Amino acid sequence: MGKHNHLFIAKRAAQELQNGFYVVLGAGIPKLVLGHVPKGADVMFLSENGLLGLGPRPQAAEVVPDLTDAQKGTAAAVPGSSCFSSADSFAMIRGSHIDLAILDALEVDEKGNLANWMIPGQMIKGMGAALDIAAGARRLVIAMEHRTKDKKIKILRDCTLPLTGLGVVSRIITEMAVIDVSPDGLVLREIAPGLSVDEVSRATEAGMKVDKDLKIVQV
Amino acid sequence: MGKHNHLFIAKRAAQELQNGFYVVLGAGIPKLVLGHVPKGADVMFLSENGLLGLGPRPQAAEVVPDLTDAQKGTAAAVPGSSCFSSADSFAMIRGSHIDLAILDALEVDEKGNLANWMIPGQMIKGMGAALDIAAGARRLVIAMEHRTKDKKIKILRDCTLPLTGLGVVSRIITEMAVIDVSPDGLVLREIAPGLSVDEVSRATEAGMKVDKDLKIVQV
Amino acid sequence: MNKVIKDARTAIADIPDGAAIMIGGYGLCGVPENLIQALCDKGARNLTIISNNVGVDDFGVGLLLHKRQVKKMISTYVGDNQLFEELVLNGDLQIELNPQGTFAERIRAGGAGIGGFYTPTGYGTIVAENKETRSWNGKQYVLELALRAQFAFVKAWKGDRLGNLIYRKTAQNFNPQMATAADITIAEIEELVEPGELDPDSIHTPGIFVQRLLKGKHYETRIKRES
Amino acid sequence: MNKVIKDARTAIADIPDGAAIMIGGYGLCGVPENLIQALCDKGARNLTIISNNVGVDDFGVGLLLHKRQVKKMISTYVGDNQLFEELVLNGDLQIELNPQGTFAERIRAGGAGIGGFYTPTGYGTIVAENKETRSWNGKQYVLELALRAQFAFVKAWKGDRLGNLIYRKTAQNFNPQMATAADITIAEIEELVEPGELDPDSIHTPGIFVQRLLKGKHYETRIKRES
Repeated sequence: MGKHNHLFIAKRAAQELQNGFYVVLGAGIPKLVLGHVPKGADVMFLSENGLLGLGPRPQAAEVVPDLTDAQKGTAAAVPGSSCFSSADSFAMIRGSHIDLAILDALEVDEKGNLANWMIPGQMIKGMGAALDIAAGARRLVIAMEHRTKDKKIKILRDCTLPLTGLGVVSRIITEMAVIDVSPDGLVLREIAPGLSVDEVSRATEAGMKVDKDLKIVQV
Repeated sequence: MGKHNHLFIAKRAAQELQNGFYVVLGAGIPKLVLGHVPKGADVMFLSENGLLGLGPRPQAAEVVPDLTDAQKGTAAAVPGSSCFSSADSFAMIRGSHIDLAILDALEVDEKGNLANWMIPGQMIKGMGAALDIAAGARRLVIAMEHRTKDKKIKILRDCTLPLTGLGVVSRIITEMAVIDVSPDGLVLREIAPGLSVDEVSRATEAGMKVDKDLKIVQV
Repeated sequence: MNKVIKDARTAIADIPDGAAIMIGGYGLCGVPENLIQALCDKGARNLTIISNNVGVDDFGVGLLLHKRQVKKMISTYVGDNQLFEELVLNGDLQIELNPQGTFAERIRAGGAGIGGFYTPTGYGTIVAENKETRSWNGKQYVLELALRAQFAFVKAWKGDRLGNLIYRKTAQNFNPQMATAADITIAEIEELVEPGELDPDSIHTPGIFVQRLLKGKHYETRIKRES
Repeated sequence: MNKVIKDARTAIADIPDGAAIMIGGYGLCGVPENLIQALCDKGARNLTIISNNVGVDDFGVGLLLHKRQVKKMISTYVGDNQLFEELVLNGDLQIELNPQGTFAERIRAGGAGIGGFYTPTGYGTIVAENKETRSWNGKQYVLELALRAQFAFVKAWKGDRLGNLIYRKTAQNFNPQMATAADITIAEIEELVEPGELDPDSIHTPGIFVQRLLKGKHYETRIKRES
């Protein structure tokens, strides 16, 4: 079920890719987008460890020494890729050269605040690149499950966990819905097939306006 | 006479080169040092426009396209040279990776202050790299004529011209003398052949202690 | 992605009067000469030009001065151009001079999303006047701010249609950082190659920084001065 | 200049207890493994290690943790190492976590003579606590300071005796900036070439940044995880 949801979310998130975009994908569900890029989509993926032009996951036989992705696994590069230092990579990210970043989240709130790196009381793993990506991407889309595994609500009025970024999220894509963050709060744009607005609302703490052109998610 | 002095100063300045040194030479007299590097001296010259490993001036037949020095003339590179951006070049300079810089000067004072880029009332040419080099080199040596063409004194108690750097000069080499800047003021270390200490003092506004091991400049 | 534009005239067609433009090059080396010529031909005026030098009277940024298209220059060394001096003395041209390393670093900061930085360069000089200073570990620093522009003109040796660039020798100079610090970066190149032909480990400017790319019509090899 | 040292043991012989050491690498890629092993064998203690990750239990920085040689880590992501968690919970290891871009930029600043810089990263988060903030053009920035160390260990692919280095693919990561930000930079390489063999336009780390150089004994090609 989790895996099915993840694929659904990733496929919908892949629709966010526009021709000409430079894109960063975070760990977790966002990384799955790499396997669902629409045919002919003209986009370049940055792997923030220092590769512009990340390709689909390589077969074992194609593994290149010293070519890994940001999650430290084997990687492939497309023709026209380039490799560089971490300092140069984060100059791209911090300098607003990334058109779109897709990240997973622990919590998002109606002001576009994001929490995705730390749960007090649990062992700290470190923020890695999350804070830089949140601060630097021109557009930040969250691709996550609507609630936690034990059904705790993640889309809140105010984040309760330590923040990754302040007012940085533009859109939230879950297995239930596509929700935009607007200056007036959240707007429900798309709803998963078979769900009611009421069902989405009950799984969401923050209030949501419903788009008058509310659509069904197509993946 | 000027040219003879310049060669004398450059040859003495070349004795400042130590094995293993990375060195920047400013325009004017310092640049002449490149033609007087002691045989076997193991030094690398940075041309701050983006070349580490500047070699002696090339013959016309050896001119390489797109290889110029900081004074915008043709340049040659030694084996093991590297080329890079201005940002990287000044990271070397500002980051104290340069062991020795040799610059020309308009004025130097007993506190090691340097003025070498601007004369109020005259057309401003710009400071180029002078301020960065003055601030960043581990050791700054001035190679200049002792006085101006019209015999105005250049080694002062206090610089009168706009400064290039504050307390940055370690040593002054002229056609008359080699003078160190110490915490207690100037110290005369070497004197040109045939000159008296009195002659040097009269050409110098700042007071000077005379090194008890005062030497004759050998070039 | 295909960022190739047919010629310099087309590439600069939307540059308005009053634009701020970064122009690469050090002296006569690594200068985007085709783009400068096209901008002269177009005649956009009241420009702010951010370039290390002002060129000579008949080459480089000097051409734009000659046609009185420039309102303000931000440079580090302007001593090689006669006309420049006249224009400044007559009040027809404003000039802001930066130390060269500060100039390069301000542009890098502009491209890298850094708002400002503390540099030891210029401390205790007129360059630091009216700027904040502070010290760490007994060393004094001056606050300098990021520099950006609407357009950047850069000159590279080889490039591909994705905008990946490599430069040759000291023609690199300010070009790589300027490419990062403008809303629209236009690169002119000597040779257009296929994506994948440039070694990924040797690309100086990744394509992400380049919005438009053109092959220059011809390149003049000038040597400013036998040093 | 000849910076070649016969082996890793000799290259690190003067590293004292309590030293701060930058160690390149991202996960298991671009890790100076011979230098780390030599430091384990030597047994210097109370070290401050500045490295993006903490390695795994039996590779990379993890080896130093295993031998309890580390007093403090400055890192960005430490989630792959079991022992690390134990040491921190027992109070045997201090940890300072930086956002990865801030970490890279602090090291670059340390090497480039920049005292501090303003970054948008971390504004409004606990990372910005007790740090100065300010805004330009409506954007908020946090002041972060330069980071330096007494030693840096870097891993490159090819190098020459002058210390010029090139890296392969994503093994570059933090190595080039770390090479600039230490009093003594020690590089280990897979292949030693003659000066002039590396293309001057493709050298990632010019020799000026490297004080000692050695050819690594062997290199383990590990893949951390099939992604």
